[in-house]
Amino acid sequence: MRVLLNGDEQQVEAANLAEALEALNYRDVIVATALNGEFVPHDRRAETPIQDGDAIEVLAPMQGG
Amino acid sequence: MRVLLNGDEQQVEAANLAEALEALNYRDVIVATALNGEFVPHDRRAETPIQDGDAIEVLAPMQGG
Amino acid sequence: MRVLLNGDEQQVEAANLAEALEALNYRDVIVATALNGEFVPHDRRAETPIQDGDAIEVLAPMQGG
Amino acid sequence: MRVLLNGDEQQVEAANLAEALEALNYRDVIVATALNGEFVPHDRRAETPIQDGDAIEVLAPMQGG
Amino acid sequence: MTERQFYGQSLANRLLLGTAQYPSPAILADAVRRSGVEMVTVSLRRESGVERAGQAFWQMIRDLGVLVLPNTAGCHTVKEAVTTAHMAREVFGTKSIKLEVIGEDDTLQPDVFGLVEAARILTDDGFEVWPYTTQDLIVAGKLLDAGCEVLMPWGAPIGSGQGLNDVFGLRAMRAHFADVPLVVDAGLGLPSHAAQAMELGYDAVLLNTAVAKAGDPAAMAIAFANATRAGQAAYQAGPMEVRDMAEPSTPVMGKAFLL
Amino acid sequence: MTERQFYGQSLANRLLLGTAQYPSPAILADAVRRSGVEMVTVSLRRESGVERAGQAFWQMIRDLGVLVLPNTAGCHTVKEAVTTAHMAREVFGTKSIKLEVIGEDDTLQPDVFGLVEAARILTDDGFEVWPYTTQDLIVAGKLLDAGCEVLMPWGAPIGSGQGLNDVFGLRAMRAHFADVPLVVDAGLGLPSHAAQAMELGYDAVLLNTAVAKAGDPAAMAIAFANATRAGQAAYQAGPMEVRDMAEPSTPVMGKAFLL
Amino acid sequence: MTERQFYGQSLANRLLLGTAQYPSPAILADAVRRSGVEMVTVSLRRESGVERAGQAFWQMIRDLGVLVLPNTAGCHTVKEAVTTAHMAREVFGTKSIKLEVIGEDDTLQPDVFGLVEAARILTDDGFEVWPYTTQDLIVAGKLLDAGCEVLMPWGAPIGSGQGLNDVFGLRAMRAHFADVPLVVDAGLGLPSHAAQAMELGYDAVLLNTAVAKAGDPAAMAIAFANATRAGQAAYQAGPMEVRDMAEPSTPVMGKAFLL
Amino acid sequence: MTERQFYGQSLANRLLLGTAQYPSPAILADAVRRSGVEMVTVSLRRESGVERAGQAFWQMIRDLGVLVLPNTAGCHTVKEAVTTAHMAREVFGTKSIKLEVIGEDDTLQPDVFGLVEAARILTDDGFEVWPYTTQDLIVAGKLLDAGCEVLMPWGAPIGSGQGLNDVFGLRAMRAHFADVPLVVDAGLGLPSHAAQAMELGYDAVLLNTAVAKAGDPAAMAIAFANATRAGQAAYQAGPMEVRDMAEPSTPVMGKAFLL
Repeated sequence: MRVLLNGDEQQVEAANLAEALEALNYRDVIVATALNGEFVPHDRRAETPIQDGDAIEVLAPMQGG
Repeated sequence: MRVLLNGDEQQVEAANLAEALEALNYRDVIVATALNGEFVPHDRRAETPIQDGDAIEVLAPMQGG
Repeated sequence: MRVLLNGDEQQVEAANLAEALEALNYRDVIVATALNGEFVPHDRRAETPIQDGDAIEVLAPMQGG
Repeated sequence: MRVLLNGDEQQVEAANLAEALEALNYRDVIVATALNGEFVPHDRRAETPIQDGDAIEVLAPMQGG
Repeated sequence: MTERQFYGQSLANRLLLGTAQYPSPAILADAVRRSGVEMVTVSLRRESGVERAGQAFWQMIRDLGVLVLPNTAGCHTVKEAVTTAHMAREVFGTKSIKLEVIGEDDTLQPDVFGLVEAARILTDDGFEVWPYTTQDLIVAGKLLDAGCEVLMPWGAPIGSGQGLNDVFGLRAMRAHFADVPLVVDAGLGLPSHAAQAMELGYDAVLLNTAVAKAGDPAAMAIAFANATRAGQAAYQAGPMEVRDMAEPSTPVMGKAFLL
Repeated sequence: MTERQFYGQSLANRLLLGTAQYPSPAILADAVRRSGVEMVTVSLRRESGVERAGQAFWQMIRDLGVLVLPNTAGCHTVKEAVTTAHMAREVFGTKSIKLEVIGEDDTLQPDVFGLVEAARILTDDGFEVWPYTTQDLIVAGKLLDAGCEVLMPWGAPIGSGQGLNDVFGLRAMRAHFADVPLVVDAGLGLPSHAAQAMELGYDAVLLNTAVAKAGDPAAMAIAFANATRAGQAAYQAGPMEVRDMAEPSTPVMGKAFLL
Repeated sequence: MTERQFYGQSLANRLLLGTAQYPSPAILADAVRRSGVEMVTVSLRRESGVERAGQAFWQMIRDLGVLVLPNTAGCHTVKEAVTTAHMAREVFGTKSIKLEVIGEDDTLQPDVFGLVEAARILTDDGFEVWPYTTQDLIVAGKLLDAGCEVLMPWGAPIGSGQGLNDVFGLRAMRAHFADVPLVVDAGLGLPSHAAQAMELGYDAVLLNTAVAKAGDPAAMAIAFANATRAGQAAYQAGPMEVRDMAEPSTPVMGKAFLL
Repeated sequence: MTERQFYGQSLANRLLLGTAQYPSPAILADAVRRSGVEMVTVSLRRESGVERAGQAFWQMIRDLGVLVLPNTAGCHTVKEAVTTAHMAREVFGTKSIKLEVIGEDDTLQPDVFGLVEAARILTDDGFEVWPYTTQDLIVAGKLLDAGCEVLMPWGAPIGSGQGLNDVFGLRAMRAHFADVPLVVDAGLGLPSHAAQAMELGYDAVLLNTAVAKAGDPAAMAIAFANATRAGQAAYQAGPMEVRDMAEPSTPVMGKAFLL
């Protein structure tokens, strides 16, 4: 199915957010995730189903002032 | 009955705010009135009953910055 | 003879400063004069001889701050 | 004779500034001296005669900004 | 530049004056008349049926023939301010209200939360609100959204006479709301402060203490009026560019050689 | 307070104006007339027998019917300045001279050594010297000893428009020479600067570029005249005392209880 | 004076440093290490599964062994800020959050309405909120009511380097909240600005651009750390009283008579 | 940049400290030692053969192992200053002299005429003159012509603690004499003033009262030393450019979309 990953359209086959991250190259990466604008804690990714058209934000630490 | 007129206790016999003002020396005075913290327009004073313990504010133009 | 008029070389035939001004187009002009850096008052121009190489400054009113 | 020592009248018997300092309690003191407003270097005190009415300034290091 | 309107009202004289703290009513009247002030602020206070002090004051103000801008001075809550505004509208017969919702007594700065709420209530109710506010651009935006057509940021704490404490903030506000009538209200102490505010592009200044507490209030009122006019004219005339270094005003060209 | 005299001359309008750098002579004339300026500065420059530019300028100035204050602008030595002063006295028919002895070209600040020397020579020779100087109190004292009856400290570098760069120095000078006519000369850019100078107790301001280089010189001249008058009036009227904290202008007493 | 705590945390070094805009990560690390900074701000941005830029950055920060204060930079709404705070808490493993709710993009000043609302939500949710706010005392009061134990008023617009634009406001805030840890956040450009903030009694300063954009960031970081320490020490040591006039430091008594 | 020399002398610590007005000699010694000051100013006063106060003071100073800069404080004439300088050279065994020729007692500003004359006499006589002067560029030029290799313009009146009263003048002086060691002498009240002076490119600061009259002089001395170092480092590190508007420090790129 198609998802919006950090603003870009991506094709991914996954039942939940955890699988999606796996499939989208985020294995072993320290990130925080949001699904359609709602924060999804790390331990809830596996139980968070995703569907076609979902917007996924994957954020990591970055420079800040 | 006793009313609180501009913060001071006063004795007055009146059925409504208009009569009270009359009785309290405010005939022909340009003032705005409030009863228990609520504004009472000029043309509603006659229909505004007052009772023992009411707080009446009678305000007039004054210097201001 | 050659004089330096306001910084420019000029040819002029004159025995004194008054004649020189006359010859140099300054008739009826309100100006102050200096000869070789020294102020020459109006009424002393006629008695002030000039010679070849003299520097004549002819100044007039101008904008100033 | 009488001298003015740092502004105060003093009685002292001495032929020169060196003796005067000796007599006035300045033995072994690090000071600079002036006689009647003129600086007298250390090595010239002995050859500097003093006379009645002289003003002697004896200065030492002090706090300064 | 099309002339600025304050709720549809033109003001030739951009000095707005408070009416409090003068040595006498006569001196106040004199100050207003001789400075040509067109709008003054007034307030409401408790009236005694016996002394009736307010009646004489009000008659004096009406005789001046100026516009009146009632304030809600001293109100610390939305309810107080709104009720006071209603009472003022009836007594003074004007929709105009200088809205003050005071949040703190050492600086007398506005409670911007209460201010925005009260502004909304009053504009919905047909008032023309002149809000006493800060240089906060977001608050300003909310006041405009609420329907205010004039904004009055403070220059410094009321009655302090310090002048313009945050020139950057005032400049940013002017730049950000180019089309909104802006009045510097409170804190001015000297005519140069008023001129400076107008030179920044502000449309008017409102003050009281600096005039009322001057040795000669009428003379000071005239001085403020002149300075306000001067600052306004300078802004419109287009000031020179400031330079880091000197530049001769008298032309160097043609200078004599006199050595 | 007895009215201040400048070499025995009264000046109702305390704005002194330079005549250089205007877009046109007509605009200069307009600025002088409409601002009511009573004294202007002028200079001497080389005149061509053919063009005779100076003659027309001088006629125009005379038609304005104002007092003229010739300057020694651009002079870097005592001799230059003194000679220029003598030539100016003859041409302009006045003993008044604005004495400039420039010491440095980036700031155009005076050479205070040459200034004092030239001032002495010229006052001894019957001139009424208006020295362009700094805030230096010792230099000021020597200028007074030399016979100057007016002092003109700079506000900022000539033509910079920066305003009053050393308020402390100006304040100290005013306090130190209470009886001497003091004019802030040069560096002003906005009417608020002129008002501030007068509020400090200065007796006049002299400027040129800020008016000549304004978008609308005549309007700016009027603005400076008004601001100067405002600052002067404020100083005489007696300003309020500045306060650290706020103080309600509207009386708190008698405020309604509306909660 | 008992030592100030920031949410129970002591900070010997009162310079807090941002981590953005440095020429390189190595220079950032060098600046942090050599200045002895104990707390740095960080943010969250989109991570690519391929480049994984964030991972390296995060490792570098952890190696520095400093406290991290994640921000909600760029958030314009309460929801954005709150969601970002939650994501930051998970990733950075800290309850601390520098709360920014930006209200306007030219000045990057906070939306004080959204700020207070977000602060309430986050403190209720267990966060330790460091709010980026203005000098508004009423807003400050609401932030404290919401549970904030630190306040961070701006000095000037973020990244402007202007210094302290409203000294009066900062002074009033310090006086009004004597017991609250106050941090001047944003707008500082020079070490003297940091010293001045601390001399006013502020407890810390937070900056980024002034160090990151300096020619030599590490040297500038050390300079800011020293200036911050100097200002703090001066405030505690008790400064002299400012005088209007001069007073000889060298004693006059005992001066020689040498005329 | 090659390191600045003061008459061939390097100074790692650019804070020069006066020795007067301390609560006690012990506190003075503590302040000098703990701040790492390398040069202190001293003076000459009348010594009593009985009390011999000066001897103890001088022993204490020598024990500090710092450079001494004797002053001519309080001298109002060239003769006084020159004689005092000679006496100081003998007693302190140094060619260095801080030359003060006071011209006015309210501001304690230098008599620039006497200053230049005395400087010429003393440099001709082999002294290394550190002249206490103003921001006057022409005076500065004459002092350099006289042989001075260091200039010490005032920041504000001695002992006033006002800071830098004429930043423009100081900036112009720095720009004009890029190769001359410049020391801001007198008038500083807070470490931020010292930092600001060094950020302007000055090479050192000299002060006394701000430290001696602080609640804790030693702590204040350290604070000034740190601030001076910070300002110097900032000047060398190259400060950011000041901006009119805000610029996000945290990158906007990569910001999450969380609405």
